[in-house]
Amino acid sequence: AEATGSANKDYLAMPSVRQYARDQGVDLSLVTPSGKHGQISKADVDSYKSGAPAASAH
Amino acid sequence: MAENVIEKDTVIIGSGPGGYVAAIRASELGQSVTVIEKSDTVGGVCLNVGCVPSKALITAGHRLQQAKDSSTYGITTSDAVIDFAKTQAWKDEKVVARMTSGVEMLLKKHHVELINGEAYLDNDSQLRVMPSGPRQFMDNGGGQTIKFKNLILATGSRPIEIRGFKFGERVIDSTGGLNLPEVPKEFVIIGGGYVGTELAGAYADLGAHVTILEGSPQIIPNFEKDMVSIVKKNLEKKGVTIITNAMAKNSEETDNGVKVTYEIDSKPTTIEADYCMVTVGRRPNTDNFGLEMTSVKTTDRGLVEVDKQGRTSVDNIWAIGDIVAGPALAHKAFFEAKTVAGAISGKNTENDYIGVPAVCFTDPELATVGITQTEAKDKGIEVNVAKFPFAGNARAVSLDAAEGFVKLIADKETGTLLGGQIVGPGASDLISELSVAVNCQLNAEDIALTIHPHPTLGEPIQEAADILIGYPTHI
Amino acid sequence: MAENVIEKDTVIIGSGPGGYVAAIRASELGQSVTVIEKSDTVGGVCLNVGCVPSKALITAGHRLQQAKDSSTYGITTSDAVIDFAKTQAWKDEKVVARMTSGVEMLLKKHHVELINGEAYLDNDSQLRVMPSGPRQFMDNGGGQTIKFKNLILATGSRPIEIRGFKFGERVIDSTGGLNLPEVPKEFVIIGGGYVGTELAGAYADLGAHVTILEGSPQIIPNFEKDMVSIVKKNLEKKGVTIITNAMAKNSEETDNGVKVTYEIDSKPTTIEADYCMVTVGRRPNTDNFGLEMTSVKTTDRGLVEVDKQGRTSVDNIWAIGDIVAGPALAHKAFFEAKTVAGAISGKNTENDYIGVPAVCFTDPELATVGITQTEAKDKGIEVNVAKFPFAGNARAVSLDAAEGFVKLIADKETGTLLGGQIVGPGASDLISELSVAVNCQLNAEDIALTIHPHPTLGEPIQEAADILIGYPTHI
Ligand SMILES: Cc1cc2nc3c(=O)[nH]c(=O)nc-3n(C[C@H](O)[C@H](O)[C@H](O)COP(=O)(O)OP(=O)(O)OC[C@H]3O[C@@H](n4cnc5c(N)ncnc54)[C@H](O)[C@@H]3O)c2cc1C
Ligand SMILES: Cc1cc2nc3c(=O)[nH]c(=O)nc-3n(C[C@H](O)[C@H](O)[C@H](O)COP(=O)(O)OP(=O)(O)OC[C@H]3O[C@@H](n4cnc5c(N)ncnc54)[C@H](O)[C@@H]3O)c2cc1C
Repeated sequence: AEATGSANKDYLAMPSVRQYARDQGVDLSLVTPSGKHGQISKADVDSYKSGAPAASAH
Repeated sequence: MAENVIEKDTVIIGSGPGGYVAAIRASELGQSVTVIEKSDTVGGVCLNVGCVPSKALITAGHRLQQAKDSSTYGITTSDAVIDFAKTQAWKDEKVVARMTSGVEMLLKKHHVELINGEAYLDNDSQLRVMPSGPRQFMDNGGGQTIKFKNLILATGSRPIEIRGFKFGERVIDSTGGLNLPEVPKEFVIIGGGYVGTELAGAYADLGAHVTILEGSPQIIPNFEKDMVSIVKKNLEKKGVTIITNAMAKNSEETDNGVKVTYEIDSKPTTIEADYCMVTVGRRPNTDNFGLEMTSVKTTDRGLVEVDKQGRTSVDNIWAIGDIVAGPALAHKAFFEAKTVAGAISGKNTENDYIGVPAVCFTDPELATVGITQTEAKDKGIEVNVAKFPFAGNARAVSLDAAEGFVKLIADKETGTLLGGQIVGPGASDLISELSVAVNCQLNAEDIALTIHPHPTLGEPIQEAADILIGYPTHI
Repeated sequence: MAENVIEKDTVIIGSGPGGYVAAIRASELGQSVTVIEKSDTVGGVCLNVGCVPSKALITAGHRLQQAKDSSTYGITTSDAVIDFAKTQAWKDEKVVARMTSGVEMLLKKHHVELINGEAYLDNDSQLRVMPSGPRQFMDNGGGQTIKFKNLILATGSRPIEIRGFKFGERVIDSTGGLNLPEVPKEFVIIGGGYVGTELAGAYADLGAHVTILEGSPQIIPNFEKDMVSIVKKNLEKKGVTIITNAMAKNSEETDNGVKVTYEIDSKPTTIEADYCMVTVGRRPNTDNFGLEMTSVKTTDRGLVEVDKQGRTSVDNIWAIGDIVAGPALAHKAFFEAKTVAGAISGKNTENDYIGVPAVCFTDPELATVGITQTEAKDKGIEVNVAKFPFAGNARAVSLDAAEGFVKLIADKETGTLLGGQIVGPGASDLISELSVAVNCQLNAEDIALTIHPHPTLGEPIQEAADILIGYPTHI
């Protein structure tokens, strides 16, 4: 049977953030995550784009 | 023959889960859409002869069993009798027709043009539609030529026929199996994949003695052994005979039945049955509508090669559903359909899902999303695995359905949920939460810290997450 | 009387969902734990006379109805008969006893000391345990004095008695309602909250004529009107008489029944019944075990005041479950139990959940998490609301259970999911996904882009999310 899953370990992001990154032309593997477990947020994508350091985890 | 060429914007071949959802989404995104469907009804395999009718028969089987025996609860029942013609009429009229006419209405509502006919490709930008089915409305024999701006291929798949088992009156495919005029006394099913096994359970519930002949050592081989063994035990309790490592050799139709010969270790055995259903797999419909006239590339397995957006090797031709790689499932087709519709409309959509859930409507149900423990091992991913049994779940016990478990697979280092499997009551509905967990790349801790209501079948998911974070609760 | 004081580390009063889960988690975190329970069995209201037995009766009611009529599927059944004593025995032995003995084993496994007795507080650091129940094992009449380092109050709640309806043989509380020796012919239920309405449905299924007397204009008032109206219709189809805006005035026990008088607009009516169950609410057990001897502060509603960690106004006394603010539900108690166990063990745990899901096991089931449309309006939060009906869901149709809908509430600006409500088949199991969505603060787009398997009851959630992102699919 076909494999039904992959294990993406390059970065962690929600589907909406993955879509946002594509819209912004940002490669998520270059973005510094701010989420506790390494989740990349939309804000992280924005920070990366504007060259600012990633928002710190809270 | 009049060479009367019509020009169309976005053309879709096939109105199955891939085709009709692509049509709806593309229309919502501003495309002018034409769907070509050769069959009399829309909805493809899934609605007409797949997902939907199979689940109706499974329901009827459950209800018959429940009507026959509810003694656990102190209920005495006298004989329950099934009139299978009525069951079939319910399935056809109240379930299948309701869903297909619903889809037809949706297409209308979205101003999708529906052409009833069979499409043949001429080249990378043109096809012809040949009349087909009873609702023929094109009477120029040679077909109507259509030039398209974008073309989405969603032609689906069809059952594989094997040597020695030519489909006929008594040797049938899954479509035949769904439309039997009576409940067979003896029913042989060749191929214990999910389609064969689901229908084995349904017909056993409905009163048939079912024999499954499976070539590999295990039925439903895309699920792990510890899950399938529970289903196997239940099938045997229903009286199903499961014969694994069996090679189906040939069949012989008799006056009112069929003789089926199979071999184990080259030793032949012949059994007699009323019907023999062959469900050994399906092949993509890529060889029967002129695809070879285009520059669209296919793999050696006959699948259409596409990129992350669903684009084929021809820039304005796209492909979705059973004819592209990945599990041949309706919801995978839904997703790809939305992606392609977006891509055609200039959006940055991508088939970037992390896991496609898969469900098998056995007793109890099986469901999976993301990777399994075995796949993690094969891929060299270090994981933590947690298993919580429904036996420890109050809701399952109160339903007298406490067989099975939830298994969660998390990355060992980070705790990210990479996969989950469920065998047990409500598995088909519970798996969605795990699909969210895996596709949103949630952490085991996120699930452990999310309140799951009590008493519900969803609690074992939280319990398994509790185990993963090191603090088991009800185990 | 020998003043024999024992010193204990962490003491918990009550072994309900709050108490026993706190015990397990505290033990896992290295605490030495003692649970004091006055009742003969562990598990509290929930396992003994609440969540669990009620669900068993509901199951039995469903099974009886199914055994009586499955004609939709072409199945003819003859009379199904229920032996209610057997039903009760199944509920008590196979469901309740199984779960309570499971919890007892869990406590043992986690080396939790269980003392069977009734606790009375002496002051902020000391309590006495008085013997109670048949398993008395302390024979010093005045009780055993215990000095505790930490104390967790988990004493739960009890039914409210109202004027004119003194509990007796024919006027009963929910515990009596769960343990009736026979299915009443006429059953009056005062209070159409979730407890009353769940049991109304169960007993109607089991053959009773049920009358609900509800003081407010709507039964199950914590769910929205569009959801409850579906349940109401179904109750009426079962033959339940629902009388709203009705003030229960008084009761009079007769030889083999009870006369119940209620008023609507001050006009009295008297009805006769075999039993009258009063389920108008519950009050916290904070007035009956010496809490007033401590400095623990309570509210005017008798709830214990606690901070985000569950700490009372006394530093080493904590409180969880039905005696603190928030919905009186078992899974809220579970969560608070884990938080307190963590806090005592020096962890930075907090009751920081965003939404506590709530479920009502009616036909169809009701479930909610986070805010409703009405609450958003009241709070002045601008939201988008999407509703998808089960009528458009193939799985629901194939189960002949296509009533109801999923409703999602998202922040208008950001799309963050703030709440979700489900009325329909499997609502109790489907709500967990929405609890994840709300508590993990997912976006509607995350749910829309997560593949939900087909055909399952979970799909309407994705469909509603599709609506929220502006691209409805099957609607
Ligand atoms: C018995 C059975 C049970 C199943 N159960 C499930 C299940 O529970 N869950 C699940 O996810 N999946 C299930 N599947 C699989 C599911 O049905 C398929 O994955 C799904 O239908 C694929 O969708 P599709 O759009 O790719 O193609 P299809 O559904 O195969 O639709 C293709 C359509 O294209 C039309 N077509 C083909 N060629 C042409 C042409 N040249 N011109 C015009 N029209 C054409 C066909 O008539 C057809 O309507 C089941 C399948 C079977 C057989
Ligand atoms: C009919 C019914 C149905 C319900 N259905 C559901 C449902 O489906 N889902 C849901 O989430 N909730 C349901 N509930 C509510 C649920 O049962 C309560 O929220 C839950 O039990 C509260 O847990 P707790 O630990 O706070 O207290 P309790 O469960 O009330 O436990 C308190 C325990 O403390 C003991 N105790 C009290 N005082 C003392 C003392 N001084 N010394 C020693 N022991 C003492 C009591 O004997 C008891 O065992 C239902 C309730 C009822 C009545």
